[in-house]
Amino acid sequence: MKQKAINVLTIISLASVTLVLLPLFLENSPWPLSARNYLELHGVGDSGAINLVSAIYLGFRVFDTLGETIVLLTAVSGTIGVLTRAGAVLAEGYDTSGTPALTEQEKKVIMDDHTFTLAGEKRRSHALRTHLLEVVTGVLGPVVLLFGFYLMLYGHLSPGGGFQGGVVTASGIIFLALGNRIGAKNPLIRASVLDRIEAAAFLLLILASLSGILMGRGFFGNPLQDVTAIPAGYIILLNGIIGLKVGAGIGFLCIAMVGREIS
Amino acid sequence: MTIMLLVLMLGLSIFMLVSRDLLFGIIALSAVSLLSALLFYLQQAPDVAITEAAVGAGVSTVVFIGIIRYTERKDRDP
Amino acid sequence: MIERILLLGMFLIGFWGIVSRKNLIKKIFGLNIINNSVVILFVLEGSRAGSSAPIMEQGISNIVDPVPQALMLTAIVIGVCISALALALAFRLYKATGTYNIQEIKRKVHNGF
Amino acid sequence: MVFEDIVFAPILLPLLGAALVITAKAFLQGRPMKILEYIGAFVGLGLPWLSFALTLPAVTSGRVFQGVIGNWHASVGITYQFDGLAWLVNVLTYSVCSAAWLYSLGSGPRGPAFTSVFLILTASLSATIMTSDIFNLFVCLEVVGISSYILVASTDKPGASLASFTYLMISASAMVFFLLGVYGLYRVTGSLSYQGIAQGLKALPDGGGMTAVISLALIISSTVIRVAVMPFSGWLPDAHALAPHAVSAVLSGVLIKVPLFALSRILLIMPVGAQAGQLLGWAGALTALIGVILALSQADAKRLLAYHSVSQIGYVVCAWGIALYVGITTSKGAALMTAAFLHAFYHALFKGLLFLSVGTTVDRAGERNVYRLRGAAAILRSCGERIPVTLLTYLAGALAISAVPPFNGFISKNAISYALEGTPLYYLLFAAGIGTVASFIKLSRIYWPDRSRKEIPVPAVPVPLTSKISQGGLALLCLGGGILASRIHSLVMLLLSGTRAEYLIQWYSAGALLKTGAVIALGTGVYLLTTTGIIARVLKVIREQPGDFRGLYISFSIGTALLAGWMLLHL
Repeated sequence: MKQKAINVLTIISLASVTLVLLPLFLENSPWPLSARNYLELHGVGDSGAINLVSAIYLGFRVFDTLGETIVLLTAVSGTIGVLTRAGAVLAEGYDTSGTPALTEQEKKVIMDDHTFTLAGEKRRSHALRTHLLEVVTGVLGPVVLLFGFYLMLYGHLSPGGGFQGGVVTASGIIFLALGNRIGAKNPLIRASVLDRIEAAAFLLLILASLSGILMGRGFFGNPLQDVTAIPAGYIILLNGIIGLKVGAGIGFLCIAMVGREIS
Repeated sequence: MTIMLLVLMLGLSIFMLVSRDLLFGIIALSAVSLLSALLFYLQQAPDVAITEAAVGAGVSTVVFIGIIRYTERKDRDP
Repeated sequence: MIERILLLGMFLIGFWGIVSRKNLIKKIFGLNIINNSVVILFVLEGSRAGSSAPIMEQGISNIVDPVPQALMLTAIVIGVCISALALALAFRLYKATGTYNIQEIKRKVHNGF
Repeated sequence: MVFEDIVFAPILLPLLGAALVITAKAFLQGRPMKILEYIGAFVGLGLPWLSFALTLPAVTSGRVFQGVIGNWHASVGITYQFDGLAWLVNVLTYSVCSAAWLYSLGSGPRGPAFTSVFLILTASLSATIMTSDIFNLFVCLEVVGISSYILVASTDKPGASLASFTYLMISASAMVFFLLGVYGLYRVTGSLSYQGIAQGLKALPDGGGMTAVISLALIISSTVIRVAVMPFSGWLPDAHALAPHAVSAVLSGVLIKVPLFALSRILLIMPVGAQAGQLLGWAGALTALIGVILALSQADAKRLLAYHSVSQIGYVVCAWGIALYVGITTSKGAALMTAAFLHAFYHALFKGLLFLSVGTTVDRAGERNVYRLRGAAAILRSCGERIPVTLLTYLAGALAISAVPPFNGFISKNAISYALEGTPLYYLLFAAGIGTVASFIKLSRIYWPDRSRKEIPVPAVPVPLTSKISQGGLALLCLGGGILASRIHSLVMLLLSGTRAEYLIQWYSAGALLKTGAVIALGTGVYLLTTTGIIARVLKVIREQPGDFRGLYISFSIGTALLAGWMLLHL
């Protein structure tokens, strides 16, 4: 009986959502062109970026992007924190929440000596994992990293940008981690290194946004206007910083997630 | 073309929610992401396509799989 | 027209999933679906304005509206971050209670106090 | 350096502080890390006060700092606006957040991870009130959201995780609706700034028609879910009750109010915003009454306080909504808006104080049940409180929320009822006031001496100094808010509406005092009634109503549909 009443309520709520959203989804007026026309004429001139999406993302509406990177940063640290407290699926060394369960000495040892690894005998018997994967990902990793950096630095000219480049870099890092054998020590897949890159990039991002104020050009104003001949200089700079931050953050998150159970 | 892709995505979405196996759901989710990346590419939005492919199909799949790997795959409820 | 009806359908399915599926992971699927459908709607409609991608190389004109695309980049990323956090919380609840069923979790948590 | 850029200090300094803290966490260990963490917290929570002092003369003279972030063209850039409202809300945010962070040093969640998320929350709250771009508002609300989910879940209790999950799901889905609202408004007007949207809608022949109104309704309802007015408030009690105490103080004190005032920027200039305000005002008044009844039925001390947050935010929303309805430029509207902000501010102070002091108490006692815990004052004494700071500060908070002079709650509640005199809303709020008194008598009983028990079985954990300082500071602010009522009231009115107060309320008049006496007497009567058998049983039934996850969504969708229907009716 109770089950039935609840289902009726579910139907009512779905119906009311439909009623509210139907006119919105069916709206058929012509798309407003004011912003597009402005950007088509002045977008490149104002920002220096040929890719207008990049121009908006890191120029006209860069404050949104700052918010977005903060969401990412908070989500990564929060996710790791929550998982750690839950008894952890995290790879060793990925416990960076504020309440260290390990002593400082132990932590130091872990941070220094252990890198993430899934190789060999430590894996579960049913893990879908072959040597083919190891070899291919290990070779592919650096190539993907390179592609990530390309996307980052050419974001103002072609599709891509700091964020996309960062995510691709992160997948490169994951490839490196998957291809990692026991004993191999690639600094890029160490928790402490990724953590530091992310922290430093975040600090740089905040400083970059502040620099406009210090130069008298306003919040997120372009401080490089008179310094460099490349009009998109500031966008390239931001792309690089955001790419590093996103790459390190997402790489950190993913490696922590696919790590092995400590318990 | 657009309509075909959307119908496919709709079907996958339904499958995602009714399938008993969460892993299949995750695969369906990443397929939806890939299809929408294709859609964005066709709709002259290459930047969004790259992001959707990298973030939606890549990162979120890894995160989902990372979570259910240590819990359970089956949805026990009808 | 048909596209938008399909997107509305997708949105409603996602909403139904959040509301009436009991499994936490499926609720998160639902959240992803509704987010996806809105992102697709925004980009799809925004690209009606023109016919070429908003990358102003030589000779390009009549571009699509780049603003929705830039906005949706942000929305996609935020969506993924939120679902990662939601998954972490779901994992923690699973570790505490041994189930993904929201009603059982509620009961166990309630009795735990 | 340009002087105008100082308005970004409340956003940028906490972010800089958070960046410092994160860097400290990544690069340093042990003592240097702690030092850098404190420096970061000082940069984030201390230095912005300087900017408030520097901008005060400008905003009191009616100056509005506005422009486009990065000096881009206004049609695509993000516009911002720093005026009296933003100044006031920032002061509200920073006073509670500073006190709560200080408290967390002693007993809350500690460590650089917590501090950085806390600073990011503070920064995003100030960005929320300063932005005047609808998509930027979306991003700001998401940052506020994600940091608050993490803060709620930052204890070891599984209940907190469930509360955080529920809160996350409902508000993340609401944000998808928000995004749809952004889509609708952009689709109709081609603009994202509030001003641009309002002008675009005016230029259209039918004012944007159904699409615009529905989009607006979606934006309102998904913002209001953060504010927790009645149909949308189901997530709040769990989240606020189970979070760590310092986080509860911030959530209840600040987080549920900032989106409301950010929303008023939108509603003031949109076509049917006034009517939406009217509906929300009514919902607020009902919330005030129902919330207090639910509070009266609770057994858990912090949950009782959480329901009081629902109830008190009802007061604020009621005054706020009616102010929007009559128009903020009219004298009645200005008075109501002032009263709404004043109550929001004062509620932030005393509710923050109550969460902190009750939190200290229940931690020491090891018992949260209001019916079982007795003799908390003795327990606190055994924990080394020679001067009963916690008890006194609790009393200050309880008297303030019950509107007893000379504490600040008396002033703000009187300001609201003065402005609403003669409307049916007045009586709803009057009834809610009685319930508040009754439920605080109930809560205060935890401090009453317990004759039956001589020994205190709990280990005596001393109350940290930082807790005492933050509680004491908030209590002094509560008292100061009551004593300096006229001055603060006229300052708030000047900042919000640009007018000097046209009338002077006799705060401590015989009538007001008499009314307070009547409320207290009636409240005591109601409390005595609730201890009788049948009503106690009714309350028990109310208390044990299970909260349902899907109920949240059902009330959200139905509430949104009602709001949209109401707004369409007045198009």
